[in-house]
Amino acid sequence: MTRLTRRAFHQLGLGAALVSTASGRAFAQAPEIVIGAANPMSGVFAFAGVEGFEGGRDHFEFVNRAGGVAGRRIRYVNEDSGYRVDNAVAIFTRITSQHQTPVFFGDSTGFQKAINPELNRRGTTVMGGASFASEIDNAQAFPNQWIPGPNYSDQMRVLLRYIAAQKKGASVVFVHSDTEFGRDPIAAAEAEAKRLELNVVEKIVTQPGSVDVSGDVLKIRRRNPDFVIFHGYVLQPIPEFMAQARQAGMTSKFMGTFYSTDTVLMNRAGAAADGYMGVSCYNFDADAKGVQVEAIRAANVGKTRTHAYYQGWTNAMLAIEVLRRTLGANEELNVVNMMKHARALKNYDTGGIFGVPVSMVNNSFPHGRVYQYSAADKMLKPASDWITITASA
Amino acid sequence: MSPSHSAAPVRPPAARLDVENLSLQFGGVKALDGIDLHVEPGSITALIGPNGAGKTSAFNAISGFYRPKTGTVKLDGVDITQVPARDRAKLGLARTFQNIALFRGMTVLDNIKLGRHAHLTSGVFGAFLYWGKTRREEMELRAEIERDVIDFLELDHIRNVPVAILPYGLQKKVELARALAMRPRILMLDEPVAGMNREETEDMARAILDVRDEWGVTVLLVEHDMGMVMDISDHVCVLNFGRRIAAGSPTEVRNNPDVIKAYLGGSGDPRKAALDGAAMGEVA
Amino acid sequence: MRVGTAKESYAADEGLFKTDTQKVWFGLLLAGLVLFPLNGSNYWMFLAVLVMINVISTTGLNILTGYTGQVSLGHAAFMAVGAYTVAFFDGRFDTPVLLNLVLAGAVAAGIGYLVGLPSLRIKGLYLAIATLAAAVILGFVFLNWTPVTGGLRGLNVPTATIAGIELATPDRLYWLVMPITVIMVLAAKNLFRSRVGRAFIAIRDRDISAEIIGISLLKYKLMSFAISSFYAGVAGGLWAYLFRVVTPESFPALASIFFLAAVIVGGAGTIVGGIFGAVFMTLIPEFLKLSATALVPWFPDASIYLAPVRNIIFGLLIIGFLIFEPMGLAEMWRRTRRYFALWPFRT
Amino acid sequence: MAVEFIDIVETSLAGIGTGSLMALTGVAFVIIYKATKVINLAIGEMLMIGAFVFYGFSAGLSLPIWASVPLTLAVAAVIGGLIERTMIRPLLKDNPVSVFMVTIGLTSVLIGVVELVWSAEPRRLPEFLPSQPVLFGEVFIPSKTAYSFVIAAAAMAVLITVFSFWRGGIALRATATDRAAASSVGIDVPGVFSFSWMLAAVVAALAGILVGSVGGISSAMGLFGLSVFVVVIVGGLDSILGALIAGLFIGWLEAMVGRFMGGEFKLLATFTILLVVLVVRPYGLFGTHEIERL
Repeated sequence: MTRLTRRAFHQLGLGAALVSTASGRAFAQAPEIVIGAANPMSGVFAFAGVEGFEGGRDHFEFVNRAGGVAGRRIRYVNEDSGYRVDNAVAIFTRITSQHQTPVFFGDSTGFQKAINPELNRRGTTVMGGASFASEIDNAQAFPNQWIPGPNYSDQMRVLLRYIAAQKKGASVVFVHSDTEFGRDPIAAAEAEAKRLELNVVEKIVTQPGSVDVSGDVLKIRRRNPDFVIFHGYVLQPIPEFMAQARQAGMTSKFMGTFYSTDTVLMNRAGAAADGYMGVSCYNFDADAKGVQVEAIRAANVGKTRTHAYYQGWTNAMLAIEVLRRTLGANEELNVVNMMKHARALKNYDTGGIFGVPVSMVNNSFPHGRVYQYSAADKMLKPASDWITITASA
Repeated sequence: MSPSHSAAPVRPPAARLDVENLSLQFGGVKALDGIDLHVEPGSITALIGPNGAGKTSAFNAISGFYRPKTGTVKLDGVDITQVPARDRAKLGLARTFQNIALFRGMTVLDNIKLGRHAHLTSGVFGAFLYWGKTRREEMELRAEIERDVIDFLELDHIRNVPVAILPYGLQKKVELARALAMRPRILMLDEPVAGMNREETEDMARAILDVRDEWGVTVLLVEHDMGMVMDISDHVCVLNFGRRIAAGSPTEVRNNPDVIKAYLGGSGDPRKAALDGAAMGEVA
Repeated sequence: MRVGTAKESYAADEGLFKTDTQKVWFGLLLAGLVLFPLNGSNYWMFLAVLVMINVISTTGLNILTGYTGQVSLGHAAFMAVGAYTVAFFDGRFDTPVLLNLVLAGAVAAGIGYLVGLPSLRIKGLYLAIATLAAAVILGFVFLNWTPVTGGLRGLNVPTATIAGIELATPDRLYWLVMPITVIMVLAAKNLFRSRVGRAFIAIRDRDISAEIIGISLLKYKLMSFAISSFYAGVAGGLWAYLFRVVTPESFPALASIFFLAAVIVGGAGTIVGGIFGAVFMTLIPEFLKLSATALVPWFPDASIYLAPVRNIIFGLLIIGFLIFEPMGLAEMWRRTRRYFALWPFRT
Repeated sequence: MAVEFIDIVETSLAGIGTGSLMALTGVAFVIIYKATKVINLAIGEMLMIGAFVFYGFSAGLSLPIWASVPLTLAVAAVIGGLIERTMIRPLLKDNPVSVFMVTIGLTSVLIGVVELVWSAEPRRLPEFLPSQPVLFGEVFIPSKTAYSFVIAAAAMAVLITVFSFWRGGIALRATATDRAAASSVGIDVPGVFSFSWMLAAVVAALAGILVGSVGGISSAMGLFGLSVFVVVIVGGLDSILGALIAGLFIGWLEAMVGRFMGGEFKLLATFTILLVVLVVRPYGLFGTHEIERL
């Protein structure tokens, strides 16, 4: 094979980099920093993938407008993973074989697990991801990844602590899907409920793709628990579940974790979603102050942005912070140096994105607050203070 | 193509077939009602009768595809009534089908090779490697088939042609070739010349005689072409409505009034000359 | 020119390659496979490894569906069995790579054999639905047999290590996967030169007359199931070494349809068809991605429509080939070859 | 925990409600199989596209229900006819495996079309069924379950009447029994093929509207078809009565398993039943046992 064909190969690959931020080479002298991403721009998670991509993109534009990191501009190279592991691995391999990629954003638990050995072996790329899987929140097994918020177990803990504060010995039902995602925090949540002396009266597992909730509604109708927590859904059965539960005369409060709480999807569900509560680490408060939230508002005049957008933004912000600290210390961009600075994020001021200064524990930021959806105002309103999960007793 | 050509392959001796009191029933319909049939070793025996007389049913019962209600099938005196169809192949019982039952996706050569399947022994691991015993076995098989079957039936110009594109007459011949590859001791042919023209019929008749003479095989056939049956058979057995109505030499059968009646629908006019002529079966 | 080929011996006529031209082509192919890594792109090596894994698996399904005529809707589940087997043995006992791959094939073959058992009583499309049921049940086992399969979290797979060399990247793994692929494809080709392979085709073409000429339907159907699953198992094992993690969601039901599509599009019942199909179906999404990129200037949302368009194209390929070219790409290839073999004497 | 009798009654009724939708979809499958001998793996996706077309009319174009439903059924009939003419008819003379695989390709195409037009996001259909629950004394039945059961039952009553008395239905049954004979008495056999696919698409679309109104719609709702396969295999591929009884049974079984064992066991239970039926009684409870011919 000659050099020519080799170049042709590279060009083919180069052309495949789907969306990148406006380059504007003329201004930058120092080499660009490439940040790669595999986001699900299609498929069931597209609603989150597109928002997540745009959150990252907007943040990098914000950074580039301010002159980049240590004088280097950011180039964001993203491709559609379709929420499939093999696609995402292919994208990772392609982007990292074409560019030096110190940071890469993963799209799913499956991909982030699959690529983990490769990250550790390369030692050149750290990963921020869309997955909040409790398993990834482990600094030994996943030394080169971070979670831009609390893991699913901690999200459940936030909800349960809120419940415990509302009503002593409240009865709770967990409803989760029969997927890796759905089963993730259930054991931890049961333990936490026990510790808080809450009463988990039923756990309901639904099949993936299952659409008939009437049987499950029956199952909990007679118990009429104080709270029902959903986890592992992309909204689908939740509004229907709530509607049928109301018809059945239940008075329970309904709650959910990250992907089960999405303003845009809630708006689509309308009245059926009214009163639904969800946990989030991000600050949706309209008058929140801080450089970052103000930048988000400036970039999105007249638009409602979702969790996933904030998540993409936060991942980008963490990436920039880590790059800035590493380059500032005049250190090479490798995983050891970058993760050292990531783990040094203590009482870190997120510019208003997280309500209070946060610290990285293991790979995540175990903190959040409960919001309640108001169908009348079409927005999530804070229902609790910020709750930080410290190592439980 | 094959370098040496031996005319008369060494074969196991022709078999004797005895069918006694064979009955077969589908639902309430009696397809066969206690028929007897004796096929002498090395003979050509024909099973004839009007449509629906039960000829093919008898064939299917003898080859093991149908389980008879009563009766026995004996090969060289050994009762094989309970032997499953696929194991009868190994005992030397080979047959062709009324509606050609070749493997349409394969070449003529592969179809013929399949006839020998039950006699080969190589297993799946040998097959993957195609080395040693498997290779040897396949080579011997190829040489034998070339010598004994392909040359014998003059099929060498079409050996690598997919059977699906062959004309009808040739397909029938390939089916005969596949049955021969089974090294039969008794060969059962279900309407070997149906739908053939005069020339093809004669060709097939000659092939059947050659098979009997050179291979020393017993032949049992079902056929409507009366001319051909009368020409080549040693023994004829006539069925009607699932019962045997006559048996004997072609001449005896031809003059049997019951047979004439069966064929001519009992019109009372003994036009026995008609039985000498061409296809009779379609009359009934 | 290969208008007529006169053979010296039957051995030559029964050969794996019947003409010198074929031998030359095969030599060139091997040379290409050996030289391919020189392109130097890790991404292309990744794709090459993925393509070859799919070639093995598709060849396996082709043996069952294309040659034996038994439709399986659970092929991906057997790949999963192989992947789990590798993950289990390598992770738990640190057994050698090649042994793990053989075990992956063997365990999958054993389960394939069991799944084939209903073929004693049911056939054709009923059997296809039974394989679907088997895949559902296997999925349940993967999810719930936690001590062995790691439950919903799945298993991590250690790096494949042969003679102290870690095959951690696609360009190294290539040297494990490529020879295995060549060997398994040639073995499949051999299979159909022998009595076992002929029996499979006989069952596909006319199962009742196969029985009459002495072929045990049950035995050979089960054998076909086992062989097909063996191929899937080995492919799944290699997949595990490539992706290094196996979870219950690694092999969704859709993957079984992918392999079925590869068999149909490539050409059911020909070895070269399985290869064409696997290569074609694996590269189509890549091609679509490139096309979408090209469209971005005019149509900025092109990427969002990629997945649905990919689904539609997969489906239309299956339907279109079945209607217009049921023998698949292999037949198109054969026609092209014929055309050039006779060129310039066109027929 | 103790299992209360009323629990069993409520769960059974809810299960039968879902089962009626499986039965209805099963009938759509059987209609196609009877007329054309095609095992239609895409029945779940035909149901899905019906539901999405309905969504398009009722939510997208904001048409009232009384207009959306007939329009949806009409569009479904066109889709069914198109599928038959373009994909099924050219292969009917080939072996059944090819046609079966075409329907596999069809699943992929239909999912792609839905995701292309409506994206993969789950959606809800506008509320059109009465929302007050049905109570029999203590026994509570969710309103949608109750009303969809009533609608499904009415639809099946109409279908059975059609099959028994209307000319078209009789032609379909005749074709199912013997194509050549049907043709010789002047029945337009290709017409019957088209008609059967159109009718099945209409029935599936109706089932889709009901299934979607109960649990929302998404491009993954074709998975409902998996349970429907089990229904038709258990009932017998060519038996409408079989689809009815097996539909109610499988619906009931899934509800009971989901209630008393957990949702993760639902598919396992149904597919185990499927395997048992396949091995013990391959032609289903009411299916015709086809005699093997040489």
